Formats: sequence, C-alpha cells, structure tokens
Amino acid sequence: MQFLNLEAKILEILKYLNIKNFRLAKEYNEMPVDIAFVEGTPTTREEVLKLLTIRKESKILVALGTCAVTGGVPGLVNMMAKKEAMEVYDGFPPDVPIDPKPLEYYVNVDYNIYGCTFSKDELIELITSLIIGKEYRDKEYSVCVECSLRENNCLLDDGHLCLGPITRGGCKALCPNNGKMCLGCRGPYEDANIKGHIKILQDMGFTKDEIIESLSLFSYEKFKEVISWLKEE
Amino acid sequence: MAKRRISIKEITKIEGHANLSVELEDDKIRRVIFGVHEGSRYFEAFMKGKNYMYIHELAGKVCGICTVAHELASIKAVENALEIEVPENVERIREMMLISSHIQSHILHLYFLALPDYVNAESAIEMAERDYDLVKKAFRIKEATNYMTALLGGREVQPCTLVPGGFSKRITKDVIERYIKKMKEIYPLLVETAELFSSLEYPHFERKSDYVSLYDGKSIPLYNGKIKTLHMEFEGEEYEKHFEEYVVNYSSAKRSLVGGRDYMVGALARLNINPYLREEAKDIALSYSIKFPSDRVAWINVAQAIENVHYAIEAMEIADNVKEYEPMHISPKNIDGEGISAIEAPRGLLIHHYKFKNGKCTYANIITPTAMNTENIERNLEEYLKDIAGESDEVIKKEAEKIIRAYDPCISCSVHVIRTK
Amino acid sequence: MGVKIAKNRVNEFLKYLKEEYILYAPVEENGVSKISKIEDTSDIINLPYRTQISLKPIFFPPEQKFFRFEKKNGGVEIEDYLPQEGDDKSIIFGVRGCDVNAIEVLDKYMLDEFEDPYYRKRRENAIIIGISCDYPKESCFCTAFGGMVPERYDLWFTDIGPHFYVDIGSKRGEKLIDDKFFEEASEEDEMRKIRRINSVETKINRKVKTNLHDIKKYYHKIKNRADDSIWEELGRKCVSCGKCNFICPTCHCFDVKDMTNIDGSAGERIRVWDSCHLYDYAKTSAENFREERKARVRYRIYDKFVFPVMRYGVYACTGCGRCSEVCPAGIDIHAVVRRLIK
Amino acid sequence: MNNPYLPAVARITDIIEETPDTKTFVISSPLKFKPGQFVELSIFGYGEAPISISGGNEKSIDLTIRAVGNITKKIHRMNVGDYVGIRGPFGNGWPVERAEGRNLLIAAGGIGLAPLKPVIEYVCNNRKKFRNVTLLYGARKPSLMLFKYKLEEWSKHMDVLLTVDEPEEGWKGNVGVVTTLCDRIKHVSDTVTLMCGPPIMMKYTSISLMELGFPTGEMYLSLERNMKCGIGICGHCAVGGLYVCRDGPVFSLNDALKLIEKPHEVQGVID
Ligand SMILES: Cc1cc2nc3c(=O)[nH]c(=O)nc-3n(C[C@H](O)[C@H](O)[C@H](O)COP(=O)(O)OP(=O)(O)OC[C@H]3O[C@@H](n4cnc5c(N)ncnc54)[C@H](O)[C@@H]3O)c2cc1C
Ligand code: SF4
Ligand code: SF4
Ligand code: SF4
Repeated sequence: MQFLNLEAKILEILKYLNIKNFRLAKEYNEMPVDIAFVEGTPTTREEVLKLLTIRKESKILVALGTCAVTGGVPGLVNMMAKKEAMEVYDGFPPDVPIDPKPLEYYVNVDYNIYGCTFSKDELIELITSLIIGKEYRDKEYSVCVECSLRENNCLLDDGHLCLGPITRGGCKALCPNNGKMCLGCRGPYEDANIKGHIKILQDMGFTKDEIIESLSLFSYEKFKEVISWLKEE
Repeated sequence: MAKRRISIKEITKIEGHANLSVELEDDKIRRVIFGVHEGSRYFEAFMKGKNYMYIHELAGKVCGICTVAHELASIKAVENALEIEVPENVERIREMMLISSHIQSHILHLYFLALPDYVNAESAIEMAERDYDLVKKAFRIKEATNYMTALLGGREVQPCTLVPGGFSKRITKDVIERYIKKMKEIYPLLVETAELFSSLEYPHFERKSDYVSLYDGKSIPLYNGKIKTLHMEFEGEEYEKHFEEYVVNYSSAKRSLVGGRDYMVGALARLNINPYLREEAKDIALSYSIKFPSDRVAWINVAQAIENVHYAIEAMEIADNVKEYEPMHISPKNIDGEGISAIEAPRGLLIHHYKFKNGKCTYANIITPTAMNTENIERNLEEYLKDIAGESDEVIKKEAEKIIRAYDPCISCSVHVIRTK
Repeated sequence: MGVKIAKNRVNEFLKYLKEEYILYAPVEENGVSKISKIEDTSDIINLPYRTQISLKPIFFPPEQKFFRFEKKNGGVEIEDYLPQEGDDKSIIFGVRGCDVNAIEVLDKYMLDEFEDPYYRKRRENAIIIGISCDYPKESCFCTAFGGMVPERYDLWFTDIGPHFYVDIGSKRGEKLIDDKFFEEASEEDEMRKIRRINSVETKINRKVKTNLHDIKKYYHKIKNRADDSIWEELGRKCVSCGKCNFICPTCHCFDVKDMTNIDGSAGERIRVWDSCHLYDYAKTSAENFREERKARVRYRIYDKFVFPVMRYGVYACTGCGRCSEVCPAGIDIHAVVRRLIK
Repeated sequence: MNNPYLPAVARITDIIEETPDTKTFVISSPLKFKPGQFVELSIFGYGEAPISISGGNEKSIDLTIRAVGNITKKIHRMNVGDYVGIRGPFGNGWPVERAEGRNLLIAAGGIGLAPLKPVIEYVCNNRKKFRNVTLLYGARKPSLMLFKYKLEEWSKHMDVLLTVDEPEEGWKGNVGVVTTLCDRIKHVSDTVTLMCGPPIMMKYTSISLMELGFPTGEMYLSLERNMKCGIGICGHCAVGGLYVCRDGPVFSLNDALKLIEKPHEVQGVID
C-alpha cells in the first residue's frame, strides 16, 4: 500500500523491475518472482502456508514494515491470554488464530524494511541497491543519531517517554522532528543498550508498567526477554 | 439441472483478502457469498489497559489505508471521553488533513483499482504502458495530497503529530500556505478526474437500499455532525441503539443493519444524504446528466470523483481561515470516562468508542465502513447478478468484481466487527 | 586601552556590519538556541550564556556534499561542489569563550596538519566577535581550562553596565572599530570589565573546583586509568546515542557515503557527521575494534583529554558542558574527569 | 583550491585472477608510491575503500583486492575499460631502507602479501643491498595463495617459506599456521621484520618471533582500520591518538604496543 505512495518513483522503478504479483494493484499475479515484498504477518494457518510458498518461489524475500519485521502492533495480543482476547469478539471468529510473529520466525528473510509505516526512502534505497548490486545494510544506530543531527530539543529532557535511544535509526527521527516522542515503531537495533535506557527512564520517574507498555507497543516480540527481566527486577 | 458455481478465490485490486462465490442453477442465482477471510487482529482486545496517549497511535494501525481517518476518529473519541478541550482551530486543521487523505484515497481507488476495469486493462501497470501520462497524472495528485497530509501530519500515512487536544508540532502560516498552494495546483486535475469518471460507462444496476452518513444540514461534513439515514437522524453516541448486528458463518466479519435494512456508507451515501454539493462539483456531474441522490451502485466511483472537487474547494476555504497553531501542553480533565466519535473515512462512516478508567482504556470498539458495507455489497450483488445470470462465467466474474471494487472495500478493516448490546 | 560601545547602539553596529558581511548571531529556532545566519537583526536573542548549539555547524555542517558524479559517454564526469562554497566574508557575533577555544581546536584537526578545503573556505574569512558570559550554565566548567576569555579573538565584548567594554584582539578586529559607534574606554571601564569577568569566573570556579591547567600532568594521569572500573560502569549506562559527539564543538568525525539515483548512473558523495560511540565506527572487514561499549566510552574521553594532547598539545575539550547537558544517561564529563584525576 | 577529497578518474586496464576471491586490477593511474602505501579506491555510487598498492610502473598501479564487502565485490564484477576513482597515495609505507645492509624477514598472511609485494620486488631488483632475506607466507588453502606465478622467481632471490592451514591435493609443503615456520628462519639477529596479515596472524607471529629472539625494535606491522578519508580528518582509523592513514599504516611493534588503547584494542596486535 505504502508502495503506491512511492508515486512517480514507481514509474521509474518499473523501468528496471517487472512487477509480477501485486494483488492490490494487479489482476494477474504470477509466481515465482525474483523479489517478494511481504507486508504484514500471518495470523491464520493459510497465511503461514502462503508465506512458505512465497519463500519457496522467490529469490529474495523482503519483510516490509514493522508487522513483518517484529510482529508489530498486532503482536501486542501475544501479551494476553488468548481466551481473554477472543472474548472481545464474543468468542468470534471461531478458529483460534495464530500469534503474530516476525516473518523471520517462519522463514528466512533477506532484507528488513523497518517502520510503521515503513520508510519510503529506505525502500528506494533497497531497490536501488538491488538494481545496482550494492549491499544494503541495516542501520546499526539509533533514532537519536538522526534526531541530534537535526539539532532537535531532546524529548527525554522534556520528560517524554521517548524510545529513540534504543530504536533503530533510518526514519530520520520523524516523530521527534514533529515534537512527538519516538514510540519505537522500528524496533530495537542489535547494539541497543536496552537495560541502560530502562534505567534512564526509571530515573526520570516512569514506572515499570509504563516502560513495559511503551516497549511492547510495536515490538513486543523483540522485547519479550527484557520485559520479563524487568517484571522480575 | 445445470448447476454451476463461480468462485473467485481472492479478489484482486482491493485492500485485504476476500473471496466471492456465486452458485447458479439453470441460470438462476441461488446464493451469493462474499466472504472475508482475514485473521482477526484483536485491536479492541489489546487496546485495553493502554494509556489514553497511545490509543490513537494504535488505532492508526488498524488499517494501512485510512490511517488518518482512524487516528482522527480515535483521538476524537479519546478527547470526548476525557473531556479534553479541542480548540476549533485544531478541528479545522484536522479537517484539512482528513480532506487531503480522502482525496488521496479516492485517487488511489479510482485510477489504480477501479479504472482498469473500465478501460480493459489488467492493471494500472498495464495502463501505464498504454497511457503513461494518465498514470502520471494520478501519481501527481497522489503525491500532492500525500504531501499536504504530511505537511500537517508529519508523514502521509500514520500521521505522527496528533496528540489529544491538538498537535505536537507548530503549524505555521507557511505550512498552511503551502497546503493551499498545492491544493490549487492539483485542483484542475481533480476537475479532469471528475470529468473522466463521470464520462465512463457504468453498469446500470440500481437497487433501493438505505444510506448512512454524517449530516449537519448545511454541508457534507467529515469531522462533525449527526448520523443520518434515509429515515432517521441520531447522535453518534446513540449508534448502539440503531445498528443491529449479526453473524454469518462463512465470513470473519460481522454484518449489520440499520432500522432492519442493509445500508451503504461512503461517497455515494454522503452525497445521497447531504444535498449540499458545491456548484462547481454539481455542474460537472450535471453536464454528464449525473444527479444525486441515486441508487446506481457503480456511481460510487463518480461520487468519489465529484466529491474530490467539492472537498478541495472546502479545504481551501478552511485553510484560508485557520490560524497558526502553537503546541501546548494539554492534560485531560478526567481520567475516567466514555467517549464515542463518528467521522467520515474515505470509505464511509467510522465509529470509535472507548471507555477509560484511570487514564487507561477498559473498553474499545471500532466500527469500520467496510464492515457496515459488507451486507449491502452481498445483497446488491445478488440482485445485480440476477440480471446477467445467463452470461458466461467470465462476464459474471468481471461484473461482480466491478461492483465489489466500486465500494473500495477495505477488508482488513472489516474484521473489526460491530458490537452492539 | 580598549574601546566601548553603548548597549543601545549594538544593534545599529550589527546592521552596519551586515551591509558588508554575512552576519551570524545567536537566535532561537524551534526552541533551540544556536548561532545562525541573520536576516533581520531583531531576530538576535540576548542570552546570558552560551547557545545550545555551538559554532561547529557553521564551518562543518552535519551534512556536506563533496561532489557529483555522472556516468556519461562511457566515462565518469565529476563536478566538484567546492567552488560553490561561497567565500563571502562573515562575522560571527555573540560567541562565548568556550566556543572560540573549540574552534581553535577544530582548526588543528581540520587545518593544521591536514587540510579540509570545505572547512577552510568557510573558516578563513570568518571574523569572531565574542562576548563574556553573564553567568554560567549548570554544566559549564570552562574555568578548568583557563576561563571565559579565549586567547584569540577579533573583538571581545564584556558587559559593564550601560556599555560593552570592547577588547581588540586582531588587526581584522581593529578595522571594524568605527567612531560612529565606539568611544574611548576609561581606565575605570577597564577595571569594571576585569571585575566583571573575575566575578563570573569565581562563580563558575566555586562550583567547578577543577583545574586542569597542567596539561602534561593530567594527561598522564588520565592515560594511566585505561583499565579503571569506571569504564565498565559508564559502558553500562551509555546508550550510544552519539548526542555527546554531535553536540561537542570539537568532535569532527564523519562518515562518507555515495547516494545515487535508482540505476546508479549519477549520484553524489556526501559526508555526514559520525560518532565514535556508534557500533559501526571502528568496524573493518577483519573485526570491530571497539565492539564493547565501554571501549567506545573510554575512547571518547581519551580523544578529549589524552590523544589530542599527544598530537597537538591541547585538550579537545573546552568545558562548554554541552555533552553533559545532552547525555540522556546523565554522564557528566566534568565528573568523569574529576574522578580520573583523583 | 586543491581538493583532497576529489578522486582522479582512472581506468581498469587489466585484470588478473589470483584466487577465487582475489583479483589484481591494473589501474591507469601514474602514481609515484613507496612500498606499503595505499590509495583510496572509489567505485562511484558504492563508495571508497583503502587498498594497498601491490605494484606499478610509470603508467599504472596494481591493486590486489579480496572481495569482502560492498566496494570490493563490486570491483570484482567490473571489467577492463571500466572507470574507478583514485586518491592518494597515502600512508607512510614500509621502512625498507632500515633493512639495507641487514637481514630482512617478510611475513605475510592471506591478502597481507599484497602490500608487501612491492617490497619483495624491490628486494629482487636490489638484492645486493640486503643480507639474508626470507619470505614467510601463509594462506588458508593452497588455492588461496596469491602471486603463485611469482613465487618461483622470488625464490631465486630469497628463502621462501610457505604454509597453508588446510592442504589440498598436490600440496607438498608445510601445513599449519605461520608460526609453525618461524623456527626455520635462518637468520635471527639483526633482522628487520615487515609483517602484514589478519590481526590474529600478526599477533601470534610477533609473539613467536619475539620468543625466538628477533629484535622487537625492528619489527614493523601494517594495521588495518576503518577509514573514510585517508587524510587524517574523519577520525575512524585513529588508534591511541595516531592515525593509521597518516602515521601508519606501518607501525613498529613497540609503537603499536604503546599506542594501542588498553585493553580492548589490543586484539589487533598483542595482549
Ligand atoms: C591501509 C589499508 C590497506 C588495505 N589494503 C588492502 C588490499 O590491498 N587489498 C584488500 O583486498 N583489502 C585491503 N584493505 C582492506 C580493505 O580496505 C577492506 O577490505 C575494504 O575497505 C572493504 O570495503 P568494502 O566496501 O568492500 O567492504 P565493506 O562493505 O565495508 O564491508 C567490509 C566487511 O565488513 C562488514 N561490514 C562493514 N560494515 C558493516 C555493517 N554496517 N554491517 C554489517 N557488516 C558490515 C562486511 O560484511 C564485510 O565483511 C586495506 C585496508 C587498509 C586500512
Ligand atoms: S521516531 Fe520512532 S516512532 Fe517515529 S518513525 Fe522513527 S522509529 Fe518510528
Ligand atoms: S567534550 Fe563536552 S564539555 Fe568538552 S567541549 Fe565537548 S561538549 Fe563541551
Ligand atoms: S550522550 Fe551519553 S548516552 Fe549518548 S553516547 Fe554520549 S555518553 Fe553515551
């Protein structure tokens, strides 16, 4: 969907890639493909099977957006008992759905495009890299880096529960630029000092529950361990 | 007995996963099933316990398309619940945001999903090969409207500037002027689009059903107003009294009726309920002998294109009158409460309903336009296919898809079911 | 003997300068104080202390384009952006001592041994009009390095009541002194200036109580603490946000990357500020030489108080306190140094 | 104003396959260089990487490159006639003159032979200037050895000791890490050692040599660090206050030990 937001760029991309399968925009969708972009994460058995097929029939699989990369917001449901969740629908729908997990839980993922919504710039960067054969690498630094390069006021200083320091950069610090704390929609990066940041937040006066709530919003699956550590602390 | 079954496993060029199957016997329609097979995502479940600050952020993720509408509906309900005062200026700016996202959504639907059906193209990609300029024009409008939304919302989808009570960033005169400038730039293209879509040959099928939209007696409201059907008028808060819901076993989305009838929401419903189209927009329609109200289902497409012109003018007028916005710290008066909001998303009426205790959500209910439309879609299909039941499978499939696509259904939203007590 | 200028004439003086020079002065943008190009002298703000953002971005912006390349006619064409860098003369007004000192340090990295042409072009023609602080910020500790007034400047303003006392530090500065605005200062004025500076410095000193003037001694002391447990402790706290690097007026690391169009046929090479706190900073094809966070934290402190002393005989810290101010983990460089020299 | 960030455009005039992952590129760039110096190689659109000069003449330089990452893999896909950018030469180079009139040990591991090749060639051409000369070279497998076609000629001028970690068919030489060959070096005292290879190889080889009594004051190593500018400004290659690009890449072992930031940066050389 955000794909179509690339607008005119799409037309340019089309010169180099052939879009074979795009259910939202196309009627005839073919497999196999060279590059498969998968947005979202499976929540039914059929979808898992479909994902496995896509993996088999594509050379490169790209997880597009937070849901695909970390399980995303839907992953929040993994924090609660299934029964409780089903009650909200008065026990409906009847089939027990599948926990939203990162795609990499089911299949090998070649590239991740982070963010909710994922960053167009990064998608273009990836596509460019694929076209010209350049290595595309995940950013190994935090949102703070991009925020401070823009000379913003730090939202932590203003007492906001910002997840910038542990969230993977690449969004150009979009939310902090707009005066809003980072909610961590891109998930943590490998080198993130999560415990260090939790300490900072606790020193600022946030409670355990508030911190857990904030960590779990977008990346419960990725923070699971830290969260249970924090609960026991 | 000649029985046949036509089925489309996965309807393309709509958002989300839905299937259709038509059972015929002796060229008579026996049964039409429009099924939604998308996993539930439990938003209403995990919103529980979350701080009021995060609710609209989560709501924005309900669906990847109407993020602006969902966030706005959600934040409005939160503000209602906690009695957070919202300056009128803020509401106006939010309306501007909503309008640019509406136009964006309609353009996406019109050019990329609907139009290929009418020009015999497989997809917009094929259209681009044939008529590069046409697709480019569509992209230009999309880009411009996205830009406008991003001016106010930080980014084009999932706006990140909304906070209960206002915005997190300054909205300067400069930003507003740029918004107006962009809208002026694309206005002629919107008129062209309206003309293009008014001139297409649509299925003639008509069926009487009910229509539901916001109503304020003077405009075609998007953000504020009562809910009106052909027969009733009531406040958004009373939605539970008027919508009846029920379940069908072949679909993961619940259905609903209003006053015992199936009903339609969306662009056509808006124009059918509110006879307040601006002259500029009305004239375009009239010059192609198109008049609203109308029961012609495929005219949803026309309604969207015409509506775009109307709202573009509306947005420029609003923008001319809004003031600069300075962010300020707002804290809720209450930390307990219940709030309901009803706004118009591109696909129609959208209702968010929350209860809070200690600033934490204890109950959430989201009713999306597609959920409201599914029953209507199915019944209309049944009627329409009766007329053409003698045709080949291919024709039936194609025509059915045309009707379904006209609604621009957003399947991922439809699994957010209606719950009424 | 210096001169003085009446406070209410400063604005006119700046307007006069603006006719011939590009004027930079303290302003506030989006709630952040910085030194920026001035379009209208009424935008200038009066702060009693340093701005949040230092002078560094003026000479060494966060992002700088080196050149553009395009693959054409079977070859590669390169268009250097250096000539586009204007070499207009500029005046930077309202700078504090720590920042002037910092620029001198930056000069060492960028101009002394090696030369960065982009930096040189911006730096060469900049005239500095500094000003003494009225009172320090919480995090300031410039007196540990010698005080508020730097050794080199073009003009130096100090508040002495209705006037600013103006010290002239260079020929370039002297040329700016125009009778229209300036008058002869009396001996009493000078005394007032000295008293004024002393009183503010005493205030800072009372809080700071650190003196690092004996460079040789302290650099050795700090160098010998390489295995100290303090690094372990700071490594646990630091979240590698890099803010301390970006905000520091003397940090000068950068990354270089190529950005291209979609098919790679044309693009630009740009440099972007980098930070030694980041994981990738010292990574090579063989290994990552500062994989551990504590090594990165230590490296930064050493690159302020040890390595520059070895190379250039100066500290690369001027006590502006910015890094302590921005560190989310509350790592206070002054406190760290105090512990190290204990 | 001359701009040191601006690469000179040059062409690839020849490509020699050395091993499956290493090729030597002959670049039409007439640079005067000292053995051990390096250039910054630009592949436009991909970036820059420091690469040692492994040989050259008045018209061109040779770059022997192992494909490990972005730039190096890209150049492996390039052809004769393609364009690259060159800045340099940079760095101090090997102190070959210190070995004149004395014994010389050249110790290389893997791709580390590339920066030492100009030294070897200098020795071959000026053999009389040196006393005993030994080349110690280790590779992972025989098929990964560089410049095999040169070894015969080189062995006319010096002792060549080769070893591999894993033997392959037809390999009759030594098997084992480089250190297993150290005691076969016939000269110990008054030897200048020039060493380049992976950090781990340099570490253990220098320990072995020290134990055997090679003068540590005359051991020189070439270090590899992350580099962005090559001219001592970007800060990435700094070790213990020195810049590998300007003050190095060649350091004496003594200096290297002093400058290494203890204890974490030591992996590069010695504990
Ligand atoms: C003075 C000097 C001389 C040299 N001489 C030679 C020579 O003669 N021949 C030669 O072949 N090499 C030489 N090198 C090494 C050479 O410079 C590197 O191999 C080269 O820089 C690699 O560049 P690259 O763009 O190909 O690899 P990069 O893309 O930079 O990657 C290099 C390696 O690091 C990893 N990596 C880097 N960044 C990241 C990241 N962000 N995330 C994950 N992984 C990452 C990659 O996976 C890869 O393994 C020399 C180095 C120096 C300092
Ligand atoms: S700032 Fe944080 S929440 Fe916002 S886009 Fe970036 S990663 Fe996502
Ligand atoms: S190290 Fe910190 S205190 Fe020192 S100059 Fe840099 S920012 Fe200022
Ligand atoms: S500002 Fe503080 S937390 Fe951030 S990198 Fe520097 S020392 Fe670490």
